[in-house]
Amino acid sequence: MGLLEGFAITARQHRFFGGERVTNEYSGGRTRDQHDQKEAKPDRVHGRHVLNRYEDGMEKCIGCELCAGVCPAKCIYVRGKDNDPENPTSPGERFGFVYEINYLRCIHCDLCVEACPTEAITESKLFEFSFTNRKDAIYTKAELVVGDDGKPQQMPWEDWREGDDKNTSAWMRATAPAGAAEYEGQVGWSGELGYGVRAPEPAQPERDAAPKSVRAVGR
Amino acid sequence: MDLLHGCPTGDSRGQATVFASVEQYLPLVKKLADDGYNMCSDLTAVDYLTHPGRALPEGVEAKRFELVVNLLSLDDRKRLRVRVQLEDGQSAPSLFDLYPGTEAMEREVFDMYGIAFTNHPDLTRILMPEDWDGHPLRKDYELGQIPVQFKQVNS
Amino acid sequence: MFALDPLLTGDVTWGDFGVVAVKVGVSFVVLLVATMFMVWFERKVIAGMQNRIGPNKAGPFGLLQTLADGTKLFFKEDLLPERADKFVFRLAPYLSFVPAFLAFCIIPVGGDFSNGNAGRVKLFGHSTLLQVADPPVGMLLGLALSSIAVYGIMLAGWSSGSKYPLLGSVRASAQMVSYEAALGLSVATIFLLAGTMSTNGIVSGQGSLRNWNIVATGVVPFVIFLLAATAELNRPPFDLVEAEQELVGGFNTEYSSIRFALFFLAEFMNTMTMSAIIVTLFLGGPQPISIGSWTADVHLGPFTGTFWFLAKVLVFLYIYIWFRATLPRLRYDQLMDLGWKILIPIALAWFMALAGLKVAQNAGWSGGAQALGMVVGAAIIFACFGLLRMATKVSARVRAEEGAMF
Amino acid sequence: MGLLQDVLDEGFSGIQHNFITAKLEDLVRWSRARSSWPASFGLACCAIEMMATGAAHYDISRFGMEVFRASPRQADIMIVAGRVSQKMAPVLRQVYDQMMEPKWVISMGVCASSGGMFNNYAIVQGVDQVVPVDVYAPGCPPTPETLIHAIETLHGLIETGELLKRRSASGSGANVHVEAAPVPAQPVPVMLGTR
Amino acid sequence: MSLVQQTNEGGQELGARSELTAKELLREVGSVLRMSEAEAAALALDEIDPTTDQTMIINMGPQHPSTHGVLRLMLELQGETVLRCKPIIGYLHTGMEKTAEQLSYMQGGTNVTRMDYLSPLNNELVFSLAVEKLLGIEGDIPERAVWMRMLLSELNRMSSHLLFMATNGMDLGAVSMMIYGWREREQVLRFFQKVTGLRMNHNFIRPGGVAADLTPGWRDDVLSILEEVEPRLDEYDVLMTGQPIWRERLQGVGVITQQEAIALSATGPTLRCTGLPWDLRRDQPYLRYDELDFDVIVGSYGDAFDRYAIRLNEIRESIRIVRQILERMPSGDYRIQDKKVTPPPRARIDESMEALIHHFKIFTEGFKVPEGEVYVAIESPRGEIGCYIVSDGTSTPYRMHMRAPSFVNIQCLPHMMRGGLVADAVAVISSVDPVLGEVDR
Repeated sequence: MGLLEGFAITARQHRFFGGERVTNEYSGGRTRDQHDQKEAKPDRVHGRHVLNRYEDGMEKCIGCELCAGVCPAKCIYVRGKDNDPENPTSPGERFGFVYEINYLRCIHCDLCVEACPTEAITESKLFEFSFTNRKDAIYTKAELVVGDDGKPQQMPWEDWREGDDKNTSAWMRATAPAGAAEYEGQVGWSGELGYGVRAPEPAQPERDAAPKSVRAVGR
Repeated sequence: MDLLHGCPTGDSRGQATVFASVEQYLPLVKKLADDGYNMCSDLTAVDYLTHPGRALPEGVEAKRFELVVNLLSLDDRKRLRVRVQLEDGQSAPSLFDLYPGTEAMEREVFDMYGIAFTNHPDLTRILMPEDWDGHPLRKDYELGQIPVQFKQVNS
Repeated sequence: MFALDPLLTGDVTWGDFGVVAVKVGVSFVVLLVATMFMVWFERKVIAGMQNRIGPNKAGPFGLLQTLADGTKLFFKEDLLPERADKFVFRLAPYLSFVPAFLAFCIIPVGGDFSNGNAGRVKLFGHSTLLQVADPPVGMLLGLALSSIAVYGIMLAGWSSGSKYPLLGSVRASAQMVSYEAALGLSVATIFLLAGTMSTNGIVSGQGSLRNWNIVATGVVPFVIFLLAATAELNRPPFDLVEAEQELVGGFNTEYSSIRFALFFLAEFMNTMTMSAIIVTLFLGGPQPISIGSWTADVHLGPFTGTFWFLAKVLVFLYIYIWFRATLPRLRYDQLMDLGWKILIPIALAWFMALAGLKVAQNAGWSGGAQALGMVVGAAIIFACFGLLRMATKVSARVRAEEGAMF
Repeated sequence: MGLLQDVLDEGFSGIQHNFITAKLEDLVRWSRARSSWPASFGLACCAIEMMATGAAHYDISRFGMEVFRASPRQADIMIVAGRVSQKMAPVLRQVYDQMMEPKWVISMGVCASSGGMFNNYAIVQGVDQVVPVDVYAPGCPPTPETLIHAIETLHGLIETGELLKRRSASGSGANVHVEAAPVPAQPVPVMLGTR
Repeated sequence: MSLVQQTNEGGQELGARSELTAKELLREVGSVLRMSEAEAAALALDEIDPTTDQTMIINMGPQHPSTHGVLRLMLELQGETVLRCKPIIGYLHTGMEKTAEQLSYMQGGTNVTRMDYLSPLNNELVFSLAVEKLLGIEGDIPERAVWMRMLLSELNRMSSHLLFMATNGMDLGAVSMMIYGWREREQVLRFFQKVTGLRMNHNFIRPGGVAADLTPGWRDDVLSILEEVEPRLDEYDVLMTGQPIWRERLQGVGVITQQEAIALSATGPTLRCTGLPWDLRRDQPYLRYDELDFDVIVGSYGDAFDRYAIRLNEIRESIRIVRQILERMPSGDYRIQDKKVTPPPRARIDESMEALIHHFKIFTEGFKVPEGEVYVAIESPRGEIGCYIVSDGTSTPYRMHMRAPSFVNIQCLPHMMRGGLVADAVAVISSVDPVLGEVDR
């Protein structure tokens, strides 16, 4: 009878009757307990930006303003400046002197990352942050640029967990941005990141490999 | 040049187009409705203020506004676009009696471009508040951008 | 057979008075606390049915969630809408809150019903019933109080001075009035069998599983009572009164702070009370499950009955939550149809059939004659049912022709 | 009487802490942080993620927040989820005014916080021009985890007592006038309007 | 002062019946039925005597739990019966068509994807198809990109319809259905997040192809979604479709005839529920839908239940389509190798000055699109979504207009609701499944 069959459906979702609890107990990092953890994020996730440096500490940004130009929300502000020849900030001729991102405007479309010719700006996996005032939301270069160990800086209003700072280069290394199959699996960068570099994704034959296993659905 | 019900036709990237003046507009659409174009899938307008020199077939005089009506024949699976040239301040007849579904679309065009439709049953603003000044999609209407906040601005 | 509380027979001493006071106090506190856990229970169970966790941050397992809700609401700003009828607006929450408590007074929440004890237990040296009061017209009092609760909801909606609450209160009054009848008719079958309206008496008569009224009255009145009670409680799928998707908040849209908390509590308290009434009426209240000579035994002294009572109530609370998790909400006219065209006729027919059977038994008819009477009765009922269906169909057609909805 | 005057001026918070009021205040803060019912103010994309936060995978009910109240009278937190158009702004303010004290606002998503990528005539450039905002959640839309972070940030502020009183509207939407100053030799942050 | 006068706020609102001209009434009740003005005037006075006005005008929205965002409906009620209804929109007007004129074709995806936020990939798809048609490269899109677009848009159709299942259940009071719908949708979103990096508003399908290739192991991911969703749909059937209360609530509610639906330009499930098998995927095929085997689901009564059942079965059809796509996904490029449209390969930037210049040009000013205008329509989960673009030869559209299915379908509401109850109104809104971001743009 149609009226009563539904009761079996709702009841059997319960853990005690063979159902499965799907909730991930992330609780904002305010009260930490053993359950409080983020779900593992896929590599390509667009999160908070970082400004990368070469392994020798030089900044990658050359102040070309491509990211600012391509941003649909116009939330990036860059001003370049000529390097001091004695004490250069970046290996090129110019460097990003002012670099600001307004996170109250950023839509995380990652066009800036695609546009950057030197892979200076990439995105970490961190998306758990919130602000109590507008000032915190405007990140300057001081906050965006990675530390000496190559790891992103952690602001008090951000909730970093294990793995969030890794693979910041994932979106760009996922695939060939030109969409040419022959370039798949090739990074095509002259300089390497110091920390959390992601190996490029494999080329198409591996991507399209036949399914190995399909998880049986617990019901 | 082919004529369809006395109106010049065109072809835009393989899509059939017919050009009508305001006077021809309603009779033309009536005939097209009889021809089997039983659905008006879209009605919109374009303001050609800053792009006057567009390609038009002979005999069609470019005016500031253009009313674009996309008709669809469900039986023949055909689409036809009617383009109507309008001066600023000129009003067009409403298609409401032929296609009641154009009611909201015409209101939207009125709201966004200020093109009035005669015989429209309820020509009021639809998207903007009633007391709004101006018609936002006109080319002479500013986007209304404000500067983005940064801590250190030099622009 | 009046099973009067032995405490109140003879002279009433200060000690007796003290026992009554303790009973009142304890039942007040227990009901309040139980309601709080009921809210928690509902949220947890429904979360479980939806693959979720439910509240778990306030206290261990979120047990104190309702305390947090209550405290927060208590310290929230209160509001009297300008267009409200001030006096009625203030009065309404109490009208729905107080009856919920009072109705609980007549419920035997425990007691020893074995060996003809009729629910008496020894407490502090006094022999007493484990219920606050046992008036001879107990169930009538219960029904009366549950209808008073309607006024709370109705007046709350009416006095708010805005439209959604008004619609909610109109729905409430119609809904409650219609289901009251079905509720009363199904209870009447029990009066017929038990021969008393005293709750204690009704429970005493349900010694073994075969005597439980759910079996003795033939299940149908129980089902009708369950449905009608759900409607009386405004529980889903009959929660039209506060249907959030339709009426925003229904009757309590304009209420905030402690007044809203009272409605909130009253709703859950009513659910508890109604579950308790169902258990009392149909499932033998505090009586243990016993089939023939076998009895499911737990030994908890004077509180054995309470254990059974709570276990049974819990089942019904779960059923109410299950309803909510599973069923879509009925529409207003469907609700009316269900009440007037299905529940009331069936309840009435069943009542008549049982009454006939009782008369036949009293008159000492033979088994064959009883069976024949049943068949004739059934035939008449079916004929009446057919006529009713025809009538509703014809009137539906007429209404459709006239283009009216009702 | 100093105490009386304090109470008359500031209500509960005017009472100096003694062991009763301190405990009571702790209890109130605790309960407000554990049971903040959101008003459903879903507008656009963010509303979808807000509902996803209430769904099984993220389950906002863990914080006692699954009670999305349709009636603003009973709600504590207004989550402005999505872009607020000029036509919607008066409604937003009205709903905010209909909410009872204490009340808090989370501006969810960049469109609500500053207009986001829609820097144009139709969108209010920051809801803090209309209502006082306590927490801003970035992202377009923020993921449910970001929203949970924002909610917990707010709960933290409530529980530590930083946010017990009504905030006055800051009026500091994106429309704040920033003086165009020449870039100094050393970057010095320009202070925006303070609260 | 009567309640009617208090809520009559002028202009866009529903007028009081006593002040109503026959013509206004004609629009509200009789436009599709081709009622004459005299008939409409008679109707105005027929049921209700304006002097003893017993009706009540009630505002549903713009903030109301069941209006799917910020739709505002003014309902004139007599008791609980809806006499007239007027949808008032614009509360989410975002100026996207104006914004589109500022963004280049390459950035445009970020804008259009936010219109119909429940099926962002379909929006990007129609925008990309229109731009490609203007560029004249619609035939040169690599096969893999085409099939990836189909895969993503079908998965998106699934997620959108799953959300409809959830909200429809919620609106009718089935709270668990709400959660179940979201639970399944979450699986699809997680796949999107894996591939595009974002859960919603992806900006992934772009003119010329798609932004990135699929992730390794995508077949497993997609298959596990399908394996999970398919049995769940049977659960929905038990929980909802077979539920007598559910059927009672939806059957015969919000009926629209085929003639009315065509006259009101309704598309998608709103048109198909009347029995007209009109699905652009089959009737005006785009991408490679003509090579796929799928059914167009139609209803026969035109009521809310048909619309529900169509969507439920369209999820099944989408699953069927996705299975076929899984088998046939070709390999190769996934963006057109046209230097003017696609940025050069990263590895070439360091070697070739020309590549660097192309890179800079594309990311600063975008690519130029030849003059012209096109209208391209595809089948989104809600109906025909059309993109009309006028190009003046620069790298930003001169005018971009979206024909939003919800915007048009919402006009059916007054006709569907007339004579129903308030509870039916809720069911009707939810069965049309409008997305307000798309309605107001």
